[in-house]
Amino acid sequence: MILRCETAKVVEHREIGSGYRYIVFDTPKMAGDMIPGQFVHVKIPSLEASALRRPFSVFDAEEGRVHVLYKTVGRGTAALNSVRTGDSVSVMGPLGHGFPSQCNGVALLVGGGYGVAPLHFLAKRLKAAGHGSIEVFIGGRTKDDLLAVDRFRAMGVGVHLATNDGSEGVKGLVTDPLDDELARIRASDGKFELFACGPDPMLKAVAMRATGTSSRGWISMDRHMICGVGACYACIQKTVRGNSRCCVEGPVFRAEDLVWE
Amino acid sequence: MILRCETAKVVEHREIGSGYRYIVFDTPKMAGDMIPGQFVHVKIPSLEASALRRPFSVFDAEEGRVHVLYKTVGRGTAALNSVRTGDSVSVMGPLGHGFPSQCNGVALLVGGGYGVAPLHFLAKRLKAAGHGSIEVFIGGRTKDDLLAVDRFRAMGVGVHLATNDGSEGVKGLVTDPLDDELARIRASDGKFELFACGPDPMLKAVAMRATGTSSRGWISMDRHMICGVGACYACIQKTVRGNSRCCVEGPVFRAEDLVWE
Amino acid sequence: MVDTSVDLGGLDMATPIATASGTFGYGFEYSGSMDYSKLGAVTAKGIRLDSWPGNAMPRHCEVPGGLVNAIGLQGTGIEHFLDITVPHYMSQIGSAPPMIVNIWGGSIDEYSEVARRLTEASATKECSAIRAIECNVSCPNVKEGGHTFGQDPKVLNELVSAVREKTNLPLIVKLAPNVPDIGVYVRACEDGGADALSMINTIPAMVIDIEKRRPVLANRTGGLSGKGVHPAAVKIVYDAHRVTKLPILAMGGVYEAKDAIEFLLAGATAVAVGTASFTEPATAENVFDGIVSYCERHGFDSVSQITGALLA
Amino acid sequence: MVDTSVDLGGLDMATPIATASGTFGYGFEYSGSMDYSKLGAVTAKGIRLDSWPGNAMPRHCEVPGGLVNAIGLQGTGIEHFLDITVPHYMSQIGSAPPMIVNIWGGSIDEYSEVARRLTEASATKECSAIRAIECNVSCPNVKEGGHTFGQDPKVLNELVSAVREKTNLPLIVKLAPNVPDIGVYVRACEDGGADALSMINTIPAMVIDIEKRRPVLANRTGGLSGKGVHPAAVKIVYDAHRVTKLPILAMGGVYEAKDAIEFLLAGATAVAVGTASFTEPATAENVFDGIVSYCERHGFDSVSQITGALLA
Ligand SMILES: Cc1cc2nc3c(=O)[nH]c(=O)nc-3n(C[C@H](O)[C@H](O)[C@H](O)COP(=O)(O)OP(=O)(O)OC[C@H]3O[C@@H](n4cnc5c(N)ncnc54)[C@H](O)[C@@H]3O)c2cc1C
Ligand SMILES: Cc1cc2nc3c(=O)[nH]c(=O)nc-3n(C[C@H](O)[C@H](O)[C@H](O)COP(=O)(O)OP(=O)(O)OC[C@H]3O[C@@H](n4cnc5c(N)ncnc54)[C@H](O)[C@@H]3O)c2cc1C
Ligand SMILES: Cc1cc2nc3c(=O)[nH]c(=O)nc-3n(C[C@H](O)[C@H](O)[C@H](O)COP(=O)(O)O)c2cc1C
Ligand SMILES: Cc1cc2nc3c(=O)[nH]c(=O)nc-3n(C[C@H](O)[C@H](O)[C@H](O)COP(=O)(O)O)c2cc1C
Ligand code: FES
Ligand code: FES
Repeated sequence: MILRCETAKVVEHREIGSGYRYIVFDTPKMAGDMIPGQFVHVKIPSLEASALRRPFSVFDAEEGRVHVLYKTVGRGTAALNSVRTGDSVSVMGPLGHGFPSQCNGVALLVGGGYGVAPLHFLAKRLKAAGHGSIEVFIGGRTKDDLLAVDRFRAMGVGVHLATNDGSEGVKGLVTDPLDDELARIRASDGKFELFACGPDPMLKAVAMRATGTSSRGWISMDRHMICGVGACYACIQKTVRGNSRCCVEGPVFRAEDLVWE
Repeated sequence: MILRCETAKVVEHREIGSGYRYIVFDTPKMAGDMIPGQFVHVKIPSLEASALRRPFSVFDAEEGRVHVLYKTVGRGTAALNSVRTGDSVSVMGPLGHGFPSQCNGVALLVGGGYGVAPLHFLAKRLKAAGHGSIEVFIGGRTKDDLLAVDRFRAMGVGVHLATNDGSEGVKGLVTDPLDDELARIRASDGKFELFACGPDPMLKAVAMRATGTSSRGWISMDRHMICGVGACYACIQKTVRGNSRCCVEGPVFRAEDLVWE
Repeated sequence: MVDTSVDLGGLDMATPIATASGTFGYGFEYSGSMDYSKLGAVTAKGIRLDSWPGNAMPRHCEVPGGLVNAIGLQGTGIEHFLDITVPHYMSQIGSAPPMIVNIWGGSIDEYSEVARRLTEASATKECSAIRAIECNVSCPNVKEGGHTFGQDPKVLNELVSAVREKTNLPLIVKLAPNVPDIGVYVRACEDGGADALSMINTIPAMVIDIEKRRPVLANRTGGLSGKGVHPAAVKIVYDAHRVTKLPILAMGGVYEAKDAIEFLLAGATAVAVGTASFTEPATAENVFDGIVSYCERHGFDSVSQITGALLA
Repeated sequence: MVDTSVDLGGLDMATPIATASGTFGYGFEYSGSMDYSKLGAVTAKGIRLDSWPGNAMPRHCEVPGGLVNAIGLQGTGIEHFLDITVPHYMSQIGSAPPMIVNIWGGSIDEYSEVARRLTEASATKECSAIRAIECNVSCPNVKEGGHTFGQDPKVLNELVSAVREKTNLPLIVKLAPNVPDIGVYVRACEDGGADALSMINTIPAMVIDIEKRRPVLANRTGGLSGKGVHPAAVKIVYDAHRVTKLPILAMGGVYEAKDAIEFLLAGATAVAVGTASFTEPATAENVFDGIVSYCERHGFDSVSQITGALLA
């Protein structure tokens, strides 16, 4: 894997529900190297020269293109909104340590909000590798935050939804349907691995369900970044090895390595 | 005259020859107060919040609108290029000390580059006030820098042109045709007043032709500004009264008051 | 209703917003383009005993995030200031906000004498707007005065003591940002009898025209102000507030209410708007409105409750 | 052909462009995304004797014109640095540029010991990339070290002298910007036997989240870097150059060739790219190319001719 900084043409960019957008970059040099869980670091064109890049997980990578699903939360993502098809954007990647490419037992993917992005890419790759049993658990405040549901269904992945307000799926936390599934698997002495990406409390809850068991948990951490390549030490997550950089030692960590504060 | 800060809609904006543009602001509150030689201070929308305003002479003011003719020279004027009809722009004005509203004898207007802007407004007002004899002398490096020539002609003003490269009018300095005219007037014992706006060397040359004579010279100085209202003391021109602020004591000064370095 | 009044070391301000010296002329230049009722004070441009020509042109240069200036304290001297300028300010602005007069000089005696005359004049009707003195000991742009007195804590202390003797007006001392430890200077002011502190003055800076191979400013160097200096200013105010009970008038890159509230939370009692006014004369008004709505949103009855109200 | 080599107090640099400590990791992290042949040196992240965890999160905040950071000098200690990091750098980067090692510590002894071990190691093949030491006496983000040694000229002089005794590598001392008079610190370094100076480190700064009423950074305060600090940095380099013959490695807001050339004209011998690399890893390359074309355009045969070449 070679780190690259590519000037990418935007080939698609559209809204996909309230507050979320989908953007596709033409990045022939890096797209083929992408592993699920890795991310790209994007220079937002209309921000001033001193503005930092913004990191985004890879939602999909195929045919020389990198797909990103993003939520507009601040000035950077707001500025990204106004990028148009045909515009050039500087994209760095592949970055970070992704998910493993295989899975032992049922793959349980747990995501919240834009956290489904790397899980989508992961599900696709596991499917392509012939891995049969994949269940995805998607949570959100309301049904608008449940993303890519159709894409998962189209892949033939079992989809379980939960919303805080009950506007779709189970009313409650995404761990509710997850715990039901875990109970089922345990009852049948099945094997599983957990893959999670989303807000910290969700990640912690998922990690707790993996640590101390024989099953592995893979947790993708979202930490505020500067460089994205391991050079600045801004993006720290406490782990059993000390202060680890999410951008190179992560974003995907083994659940049992994480130290929660 | 009350200083105002108006949110103005752009009602017209177009290129008028290489490097020059014409923009019209809808400023019903200030337009009627404008005096030739005064200027507006414009906040350029797409620049960052900390960018300073840019000052522009009033080319014309009528029917609640302020007209500006500008040259693209740096990042502010470049950013102004991309303002579109219908956009809102914050405009401050009327600012500065303009030309007198009457003239004793032949009005000799001498301008270079965008310096014709206040002279155009002046000619229009003098005409409206019934002043008959107005001659305008317009100089530039090349014929592309000779602006608003047709507008002056349409008003019935005598137009004299000079370019450094001889691509239009007299080959030489604008003071060449001016000196011919001065000789003619002096020969007939006529009276005249000089009104000038343009690059410093031109202004100095014109000022020299007024000082020490019984004729008055009115020189509009272009000094790099911050506030435009007399509050910062950035825009200094040496005068017989000491360091004067171009934005309030000028931009129009009496020729004999100016001290040249 | 939020109580917006604050007490800046004896200067009663109806709102916590002032204008910063040198960026708002003598208080009247912006009349017409702003609502003065939202200003708790205006600070006049630096004044000394005699008139002073200031520096040669060019005197400023726009830079990313702000401005580098070397105006050099041009001014007409105290006489003209008291006879003409202040009365003009009072007549131009209906119910004119109290004026803080920023002073400087080439010697401690000069500072003292200017302070004495201001104090005397402030008792007259024509100059009754004069309500506080701000000693500028931190202007980077004039060799003969300003920062030479502010760099050495001992000299600073002498200066403040001397001025203190000559005035019963609230005495504010304006400090420079380019120091390793603001505490040392704060103590020098406290010991000298200052009533309040203001900070920051501009940060010494320089811009070079690489094509001409010359400094852009005629004075070669200048002072950096504006948006970009704000995080540095907040730090200095925070440090100063931790070591003194003196109220602080904070300035440096205030463009919106958020910037001012950061200063208040860091420990400022009032906030001055400087460079931002040049781009948007309504900045002070907007900042005031934003502070009031912040108080409402956060349940503060008075602006003064925000001062130093960082949570632990 | 322009001669781009410069001599930074005994450190031979093939180009006048270095990377700034803490903004370029240990030199290898950006491999693949840039052309190392245009770098005259890389500066490693601050290293001390033992490993150090750095500050809590969050460690940075974007601000207009740059960045406020309080990384807090996280690092693995000299042992790991010499055994693993430097050899890795040398193997990862074909014809690796010379490395300047930025050091810090909690005591003068610690600085000296780190310097001694670096010097020793630099003689070995595995660590032969180590070619200079940069003493960081100006990090605003760690109480125990860094700026405590740089604030007092006497202590600074002792530190430099002590380190000097332990090393024959080119010794660069990195100074803080927040001082009234850089000359005092320059002399302390000169007298202590420094070979070169580097400046500026970040400017102490603070950002407050007004909704949470808490500092944004876990460390409360941090250091400001990036575009916005450039005019302040140029002034400091200019001031330093006027009082010393020591070569200066200048940094602070270099984003394009123009910024670097300002530093050179102000008196710098070489220039480091810091925060800009985060946004655009190719900054150093672009700056190098721009300097070469500037030399051609202005008739300079060598980059070193630009140093201090302001016209009168
Ligand atoms: C490895 C990684 C992968 C990511 N993948 C995606 C993705 O696929 N889709 C997506 O929409 N977003 C993703 N993010 C988050 C995304 O980077 C941030 O939302 C974005 O940088 C915010 O920029 P902004 O300028 O809009 O917000 P800002 O104005 O910078 O900030 C808005 C708010 O968001 C916070 N914030 C900013 N950056 C981050 C961050 N990186 N992590 C947490 N909080 C932050 C700020 O502190 C602030 O409170 C990812 C982040 C990381 C680290
Ligand atoms: C009273 C007054 C009236 C003016 N009227 C007009 C007008 O009618 N039409 C017009 O096109 N321009 C006019 N100007 C000049 C105009 O304000 C500048 O061209 C403009 O501000 C440049 O902005 P910029 O960001 O494009 O250039 P910048 O990037 O700021 O600067 C480009 C170059 O121009 C110089 N410069 C910037 N501002 C000025 C200035 N005000 N005077 C001299 N040099 C400057 C800079 O030093 C630099 O070298 C007037 C200026 C004044 C003071
Ligand atoms: C053009 C200009 C002139 C100034 N003149 C003075 C002055 O006369 N006296 C003074 O104490 N400070 C002066 N200052 C400093 C400001 O009062 C203020 O301290 C500084 O600009 C920081 O605030 P800001 O970033 O909001 O502008 C001046 C600043 C500018 C930009
Ligand atoms: C994230 C970050 C980490 C830094 N770490 C160090 C460090 O370890 N040692 C040091 O001397 N300077 C450190 N600095 C300061 C830089 O080397 C440089 O002096 C400063 O950032 C100014 O340059 P710039 O504006 O180009 O970034 C750090 C700066 C940043 C932004
Ligand atoms: S973002 Fe720089 S080390 Fe991770
Ligand atoms: S531009 Fe401020 S006084 Fe003229």
